[in-house]
Amino acid sequence: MREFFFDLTWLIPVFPLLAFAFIVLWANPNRKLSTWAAWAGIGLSWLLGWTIFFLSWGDIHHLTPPEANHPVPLWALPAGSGMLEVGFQVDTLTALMLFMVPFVCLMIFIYSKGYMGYGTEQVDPHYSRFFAYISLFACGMLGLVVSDSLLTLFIFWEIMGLCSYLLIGFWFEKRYPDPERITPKEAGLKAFLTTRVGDVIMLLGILLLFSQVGSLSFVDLFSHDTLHMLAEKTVTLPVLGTMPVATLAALLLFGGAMGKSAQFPLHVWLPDAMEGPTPVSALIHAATMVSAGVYLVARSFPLFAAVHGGTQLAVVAFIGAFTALFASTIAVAQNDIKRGLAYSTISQLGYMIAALGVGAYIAAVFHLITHAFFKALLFLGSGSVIHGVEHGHHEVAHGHDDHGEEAFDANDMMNMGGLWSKMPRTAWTFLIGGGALAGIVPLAGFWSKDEILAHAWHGFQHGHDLGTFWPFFVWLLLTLAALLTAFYTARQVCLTFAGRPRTEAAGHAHESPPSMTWPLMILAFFAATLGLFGTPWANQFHHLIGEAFEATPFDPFVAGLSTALAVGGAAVGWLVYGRKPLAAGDVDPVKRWLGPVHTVLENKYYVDELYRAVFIRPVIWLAHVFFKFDNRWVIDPIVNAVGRAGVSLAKGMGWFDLVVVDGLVNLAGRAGATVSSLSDVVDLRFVDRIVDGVGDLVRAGGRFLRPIQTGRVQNYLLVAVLFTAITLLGLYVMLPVL
Amino acid sequence: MTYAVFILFTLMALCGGVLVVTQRNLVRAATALVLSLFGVAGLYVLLEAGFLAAVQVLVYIGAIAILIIFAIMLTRRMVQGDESGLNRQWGWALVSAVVMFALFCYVVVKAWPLALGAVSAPAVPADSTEALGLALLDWEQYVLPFEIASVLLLSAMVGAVVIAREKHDS
Amino acid sequence: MAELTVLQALGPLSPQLVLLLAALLVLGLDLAWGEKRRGWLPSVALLGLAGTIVATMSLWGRREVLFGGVFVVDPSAVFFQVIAVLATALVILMSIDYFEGRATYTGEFYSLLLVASLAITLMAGSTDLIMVYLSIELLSIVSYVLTGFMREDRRSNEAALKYFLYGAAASATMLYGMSLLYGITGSTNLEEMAAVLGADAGGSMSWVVLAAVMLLLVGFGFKVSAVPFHQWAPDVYEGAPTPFTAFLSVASKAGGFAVLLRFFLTALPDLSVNWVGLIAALSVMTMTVGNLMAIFQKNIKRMLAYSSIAQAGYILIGLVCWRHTLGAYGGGISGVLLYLLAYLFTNLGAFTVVIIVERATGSNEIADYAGLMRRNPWLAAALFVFFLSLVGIPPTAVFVGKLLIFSSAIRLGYYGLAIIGVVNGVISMYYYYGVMRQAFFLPPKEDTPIVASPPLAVALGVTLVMTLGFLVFAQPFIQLASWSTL
Amino acid sequence: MIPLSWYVLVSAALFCIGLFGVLARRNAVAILMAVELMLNAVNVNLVAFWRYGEPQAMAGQVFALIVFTVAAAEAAVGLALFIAIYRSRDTVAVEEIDLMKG
Repeated sequence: MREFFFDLTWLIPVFPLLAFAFIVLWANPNRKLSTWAAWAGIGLSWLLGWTIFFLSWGDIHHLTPPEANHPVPLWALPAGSGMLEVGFQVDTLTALMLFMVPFVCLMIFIYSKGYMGYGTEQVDPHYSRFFAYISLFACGMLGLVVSDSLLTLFIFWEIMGLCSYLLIGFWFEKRYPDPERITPKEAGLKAFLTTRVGDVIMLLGILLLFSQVGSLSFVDLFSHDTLHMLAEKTVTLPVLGTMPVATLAALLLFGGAMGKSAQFPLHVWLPDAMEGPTPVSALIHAATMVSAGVYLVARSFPLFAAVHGGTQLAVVAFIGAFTALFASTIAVAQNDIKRGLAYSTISQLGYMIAALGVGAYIAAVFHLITHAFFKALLFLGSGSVIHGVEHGHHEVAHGHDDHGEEAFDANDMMNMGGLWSKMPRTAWTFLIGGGALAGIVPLAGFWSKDEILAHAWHGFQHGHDLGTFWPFFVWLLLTLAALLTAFYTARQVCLTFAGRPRTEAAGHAHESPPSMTWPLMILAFFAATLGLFGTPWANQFHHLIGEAFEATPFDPFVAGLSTALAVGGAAVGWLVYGRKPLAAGDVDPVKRWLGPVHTVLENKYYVDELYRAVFIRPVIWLAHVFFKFDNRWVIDPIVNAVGRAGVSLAKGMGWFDLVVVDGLVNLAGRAGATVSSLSDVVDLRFVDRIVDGVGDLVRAGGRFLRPIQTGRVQNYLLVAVLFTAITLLGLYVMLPVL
Repeated sequence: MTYAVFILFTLMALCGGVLVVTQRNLVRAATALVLSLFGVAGLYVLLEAGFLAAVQVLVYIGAIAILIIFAIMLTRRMVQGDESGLNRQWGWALVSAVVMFALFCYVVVKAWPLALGAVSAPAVPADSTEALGLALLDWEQYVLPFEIASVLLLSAMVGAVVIAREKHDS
Repeated sequence: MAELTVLQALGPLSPQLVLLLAALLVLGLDLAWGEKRRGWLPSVALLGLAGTIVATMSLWGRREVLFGGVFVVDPSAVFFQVIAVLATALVILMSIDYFEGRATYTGEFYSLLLVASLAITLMAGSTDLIMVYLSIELLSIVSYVLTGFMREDRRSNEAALKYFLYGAAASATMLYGMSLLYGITGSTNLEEMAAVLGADAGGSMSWVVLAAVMLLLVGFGFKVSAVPFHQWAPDVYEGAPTPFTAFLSVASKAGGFAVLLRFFLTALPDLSVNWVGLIAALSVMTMTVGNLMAIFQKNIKRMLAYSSIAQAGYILIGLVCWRHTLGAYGGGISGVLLYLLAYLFTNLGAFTVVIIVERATGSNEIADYAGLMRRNPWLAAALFVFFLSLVGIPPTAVFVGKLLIFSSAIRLGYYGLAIIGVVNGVISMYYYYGVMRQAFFLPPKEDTPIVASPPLAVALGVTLVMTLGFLVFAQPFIQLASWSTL
Repeated sequence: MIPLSWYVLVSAALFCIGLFGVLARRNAVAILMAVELMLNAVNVNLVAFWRYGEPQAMAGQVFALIVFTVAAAEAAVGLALFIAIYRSRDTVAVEEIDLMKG
């Protein structure tokens, strides 16, 4: 019975894939059929996923890692004498992910029907396409969790990357009157490019592992002998020096995780990913995309832990803890409800990553699961709010001749307020989600977050592989972040729901349709209760994930402190925003108190701007230099040079003068102009620039070469002959040395 | 004596060659090509490859040179132009040809010394033409290239016809 | 006894014989049938190719030395035969409607295409300089003709002229290198050459060998379009009839690689210090220049030409890592083979889309891909998939090749090559994205839907399925490549 | 007998003359003639190496014969191409044939 279902695991990603294919091939014109196909696909995955989860729950010892992972090869790629097997496996981590991913996806899918306006006048023109894309997205994530090798994992990883591009840019025709504001199309591109940076690093890690081990299957990679070998063997790299292969590989893989899980400094794409439809944000933030990065680190945790006290874990701990605090400070100053949540996601992901860094494996996975539920809830809730306000705005606009259509931003919390009575179901579910995020006892987030803090504190108190500094560092930063988290959550809840409506649109908001509120209520139930499975006294998660990992003892100090901070933070939030809710036109009190600091936070520490100044601007500048150089100097170089070779020396001198001196003068002028224009970096747009800047440089390279392609075949031959002659000459000069 | 003959043929081949690449008038260039090919045929004789020399005279000079002259006639307006026969990059072409020649000389002299003394080589079998024929038909030698060469000629023929035939409009 | 020998020798040669017969048959039927039944000729040619595949199957995994060492049959030769035949079959499918109203003499086109395919199968098994030269020339001469096949088209015959002049000079240069090699080793057979060169302990021959290798590289580099011997390619690709451009970009290139691998790994393995660095340098130049130049192109055939040049650069990394074949985890040579196969499906697929669009719009300008999504979403999606594969995004076909090649580079410590390769992959996204932007985001110039004719649809389907499901469907070839110990 | 290197040097000279012609002549027919010079240079090499190597083994001569064949085929195709191009543009000056570039 159990074996039977386990052997069917590979079907889990296939169902949504079939739904995708079905919608694309047949159902596209029919919205109803598309909806049902997508629902059926993810629904079947959910049923099978939960079957497998509960079967493993019943007999967890059968699944203790790593020997009993039961990878089942579906096909193989023999390469030399090594094998690249492609298959699936079920172990406790997979089973746990199968509990969370398909269920949360299902909720989001159901919610999407209402959100995309099914059956209303405002139905999205690409309604069916949306369901096709999210099905493929779900397929990517589900495939990723059932993979038995890094190769398959990477394949699904990239499928997800692709879908994120398609989905974030789903409203690719959207333009804003404000040219500074990023459009969905640009946001999609930014997400794709930024995560791609991580992916390239990760690919190098995969290649490194493959070249060292000759296999990419988890069982082979994480076997005792392999890990030992990887930890013993060292590589020497320029700049970085000598390090064990395991460390290097782990760091490279972590590069991929940083991109996907939006860790500093690759976090910049995630807030802009809010440009996508809200269900997509929920998918990306909760169930799929960003979890993938944490999942990757959790999955390859044995590799990270292979070298005791190695740099890799310190890096992971630092990046995670720093990101957690960094993002939570930004979240305090965001007025866009979704952006606030986005920074909260980055921060929570930082928790998980930091937890993995200090070895709190169980706590990290636990937090991954609980976070998925309450963050999906919060996103869907915010979507419901936005949906409500937008509809209210439409009603108002109908009465008032469409004035100010463009200027109104339904995402801005300053345009909300007083929605508690208008949207009661959304409101109380959002409150539960917020409570879970803030870590209020006994909601889910409290237990998982507490476990992370307790583990770090324990490491500090009782010693750790990494010494005592890193655990303390992690504990301190995460505790501070917890305070901020509670504060900004309370701020959000109050700004959105408390008081009176600050705009007419908010005043006319209505509760969303049942297909949207039901998923909220179901998720709220889980967000409230899930933590009880991981209480320190009866830690079922520990039991499930594997008793191989050390349990974290309950620490009343940590629990007490974090509870106090959570309640305190929330209380402060309520005092500032809830006791006397803001009225229309009021300035955010925090903004008054913090002054310039608030501006910095509002602008996200100017990281985007920094990137522009440090990476983009120089690239553009170089490109300009290149262009200039090239225009003057290399047009038809060979032909020109040949032509010139015949003319007199005097003429040649004139030519030298013309080209070199003139070129230098121009170059200097250009450089001066560039430096002077460096001051207005801020007005340049990130995405345009990253594409155009890098592109310009690359194009300049191409342009440099292009005049050689004269269209005259004898020029081509001359190039070949000259190359041959020069190479031969060079080789003959060097040959006696060699 | 052999030296004198060698030098004669060499001069024929090289001077012919130089004329081929410098003569503006294509008909003269083609004539020079024939001269050069004769020189090369003479070198074959010196090298005791009589059959190849014969083939050179009959096939090469007979066929290729005629073919080329034929083409010149077809495109004859070129011949009367006033412009130079060389293109704009001839200077670089000269440089690279000279550099290549220098490189080759260096390599050749390093590998095969310029010894003027007693040079000997194994005797050529009396029936070398027959041996050549046998080699081309021998199952263990070059029958495959021989057959492929005929495929090549056939394809070239078909191709040339396809490309060069007058436009036939239906 | 004698007859038996003949049969024994002809057995392993049966794919070539079938191809030759098919070529002659098409030529003969073209003359015999006249205008009316000419439509059947592609089917005859395809039938011949099917026969060739059957004959090739019988050689699966065999190793034979034929004609006293002039020609061999071994897994890698068989692999290249498969590539040649598959490419030819797909190209025939792509050409069926292409020449309508563009050229007469289609019978000759198919016949000569089969001869080109024959030439590639010969290149794959040649182990004697004479055969190497002859088979390269057979391919070249047929290619000149096929490039200039649309005689009334100025671009077509300009392309043919350039191809011819470049090819003639390059092959004469290569031939000079071959003559030097023959002179220094006293043999034209690659194995015997390797023995002589291996015995040359003092390295006294290395001066000549180096010159010869460099000259040979001119010819081989011309065939695989490696920088700086690549410059003919964009012009020729642009001007040639599009189906034949597709053939040049995959099959002809594969043939070049067949010869390159055979020559370097059979004749020169012991001189590796001398040529590996050279190949690595060529590889870096080829990748980088190809990708940089592709960015500028406004004509999709030219863009694909440069992209194809860049791909040759990646493949050359595999040759650099040739030592990786023995006793290790995939890599080098099997990587090259699988890369070429993956590239075959991907690039022929891309060219199929190009042909479909060309037939509908009469243009190859990238600007005319605007709104392709609206005019035929299938085409746009397929092109997207092919481009993903060309970039090397999993799970598409070329990813497999890149994985094998780059991982062997890393294993052998060529970190620089691997990183340059990966970075180049990122650069290449830029110009593929340019086409995708047109296809998906810009409005179409006209609204008429684009329809693919049945043969083109078949070609598109096959290439699409193979590009997406390479890991699954290419299992037998993957197996074959892993046997290759070339 | 004449030393082998003399022949090889003559051949190298002939080859480089041909190379120059290929790179420098304007007229396509002239370029083809220069290519013929290069091929002849190769043949001089092949025959000389055959003579001074092992005259019993005919590899060099066979190779030379094959080169003849290929040269003939190449000339035929080349001239056909020239005629086609001349028809459409009235010129065979290679420099002027640069419709496609960049």
